[in-house]
Amino acid sequence: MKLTIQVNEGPYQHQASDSAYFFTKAALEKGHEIFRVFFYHDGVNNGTRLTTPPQDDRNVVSRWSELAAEHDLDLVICVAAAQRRGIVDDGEAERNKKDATNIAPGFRISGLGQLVEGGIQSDRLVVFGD
Amino acid sequence: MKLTIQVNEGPYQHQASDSAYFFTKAALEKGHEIFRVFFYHDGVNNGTRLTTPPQDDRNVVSRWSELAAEHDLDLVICVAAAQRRGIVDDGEAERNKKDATNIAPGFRISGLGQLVEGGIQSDRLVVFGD
Amino acid sequence: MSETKKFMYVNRRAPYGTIYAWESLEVVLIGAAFEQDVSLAFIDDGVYQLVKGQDTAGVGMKNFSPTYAALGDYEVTKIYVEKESLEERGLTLDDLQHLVWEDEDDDWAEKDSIRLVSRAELAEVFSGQDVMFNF
Amino acid sequence: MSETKKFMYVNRRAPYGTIYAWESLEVVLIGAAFEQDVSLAFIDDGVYQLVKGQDTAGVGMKNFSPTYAALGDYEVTKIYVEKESLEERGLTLDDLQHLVWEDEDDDWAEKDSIRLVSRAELAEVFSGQDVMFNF
Amino acid sequence: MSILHLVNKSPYERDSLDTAADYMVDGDAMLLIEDGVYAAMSGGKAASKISGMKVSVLGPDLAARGISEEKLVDGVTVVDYAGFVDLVESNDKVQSWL
Amino acid sequence: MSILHLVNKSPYERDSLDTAADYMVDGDAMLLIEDGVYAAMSGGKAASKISGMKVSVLGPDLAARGISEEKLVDGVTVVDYAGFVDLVESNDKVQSWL
Repeated sequence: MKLTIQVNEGPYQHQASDSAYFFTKAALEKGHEIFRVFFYHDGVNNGTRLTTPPQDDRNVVSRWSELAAEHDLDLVICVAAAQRRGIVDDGEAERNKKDATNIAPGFRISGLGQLVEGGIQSDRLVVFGD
Repeated sequence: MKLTIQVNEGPYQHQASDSAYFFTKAALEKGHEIFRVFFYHDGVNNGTRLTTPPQDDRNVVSRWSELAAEHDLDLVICVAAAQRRGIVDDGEAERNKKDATNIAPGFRISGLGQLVEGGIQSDRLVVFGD
Repeated sequence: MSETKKFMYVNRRAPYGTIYAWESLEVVLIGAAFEQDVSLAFIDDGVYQLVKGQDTAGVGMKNFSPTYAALGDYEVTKIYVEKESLEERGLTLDDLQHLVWEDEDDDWAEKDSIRLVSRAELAEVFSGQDVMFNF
Repeated sequence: MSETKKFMYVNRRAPYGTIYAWESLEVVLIGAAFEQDVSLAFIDDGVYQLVKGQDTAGVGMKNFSPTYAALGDYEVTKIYVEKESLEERGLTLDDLQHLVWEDEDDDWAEKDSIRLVSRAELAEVFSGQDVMFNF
Repeated sequence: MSILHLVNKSPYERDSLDTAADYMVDGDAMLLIEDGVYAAMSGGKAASKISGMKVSVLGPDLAARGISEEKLVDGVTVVDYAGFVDLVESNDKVQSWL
Repeated sequence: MSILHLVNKSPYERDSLDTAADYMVDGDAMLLIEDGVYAAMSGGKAASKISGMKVSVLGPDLAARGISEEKLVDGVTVVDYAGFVDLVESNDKVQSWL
């Protein structure tokens, strides 16, 4: 089956991103196709490379980056939600005159249409949040 | 009276930061002293200068920065919470080998002891969160 | 996969306390361009989103409630409001905005968008959907 | 202002679903260095924090529950657990960790840290506090 | 020493108002803010949870949600942010039921 | 078309389990994850809300919270993340009661 995953909360504060990660990993291991992982609301905060979690804790952000690299996942951060919360790539930095970027490897910023398309193109949409 | 304000949620997702801002402003207008505003949990995300909210919406981050400039407020971001969530100043960037910073003007990163000290030194602690 | 899907947006949160209501509406507006068969459901605290007379001047936030009245123009015409949730909160349809759409197949007659349904009826509507969006 | 204040940390959230429980504990540990008169209260879902036998291997998160047993070493010896919250959840003290501290004024005798109190009793304890920390 | 009990969540969504109400003792006060204000609407099932108690609501949060003051439970007082500050001052401490 | 109802919050803190349970119709299934798993503990007041329904719980979330499988309400099935994926596949769609 073809899946789109939606993540509504950032790393660490809520378990949502952890649950979504383990679900996505399990789906891949079973041979399912992940059409897209869409980060919405505070979920966009999963896409910052600036986190430094404690040594004895998991690294939520780099775990997503690594899973994306391994399985060629499409990790999409909602642009409107990202602008409100300060997740920036090169294009956004230029457009909004920001002096830094913080996006993590494997993530890209795009529009809400990517979520709607996920709903249309996938067999299932699974939403993780607060 | 002397007040310490604690903010537990980031900008936009929850009203907590808005409520804390208007409460702090009203306390200042009444002549009370704000000993400190302490940003904890996802509250640290109020301290990123990378946000670009829509033109027709308030700017939660710069509102805090401006209030701090006007009243010489001590806006403290918890370092442990900030590391988990990717809020970085020059010192943190150097210490954790990050290639960018995102802290907003008027905010500083420090330890949890600053919250405890707020509890000791202030007449009231008021907590805003989810 | 190219045929039209039935999209149901389920709204269960009050406005302003959290951003979910507003960012849900943003998906609905963007999604309208994709010409799917769209419905919205307001359950539990979600019914508060439609309460009329919202005035956000004092909290410094954008008042997005007028957007609901524009949904008809986006061809979003099926808005389910759950009766039990309204009643529990002491609300009636009169407390909510009057949402309408114009039916081009009926000489642009103005028709009500809101469908007041029981929990059991809405559960049946859910059964017939293809994709649930949750806010 | 230099005298000791009574600090009450109120914990109402379950562990792991959100980080509040763990980041609350981090404040308590740091705060111990300030030598205030510290108490912890576990109410509502907060009582789940103390349930024994937590094993987080399958969710990839750090198991912080052993830290509660170390609180005695930080001279945090007053841990209030609310009876009504336990009962509502079908829990008894036997389901929770056995938390103790050593009383240096009583030849280092090991004493229980957990005080099982009713909601009404805990409300009285709250009345006597100087500062409430809320998680 | 009196407590100002702060409730910011809808009584229909969360358990915080229930617990806060149980913890109110003589001399304490309660302030409803953000989505907490819904508890003060007469006609709602949650209204009974605060009847007879010393309860205030934050006016700007009421207005944002379209609740006119006539719809409030009898005895509930409306305050603005300045009144919120005064409540914090007139009670000895604040307990936020997050 | 069957729905998998996903509940991730404690039934003591939120209203989501109540609503999800009301929306279960014949053929639907429910999966409790994260803090939602507390609903499946026998002896708790919330246990009655799921009795007689087709309910699964996520094992890793149970273990994290120190709930042994003997403490579960009768008839509740324990699944791992792979089983979670299977539940998503075997139902026609997913409704997350956030």
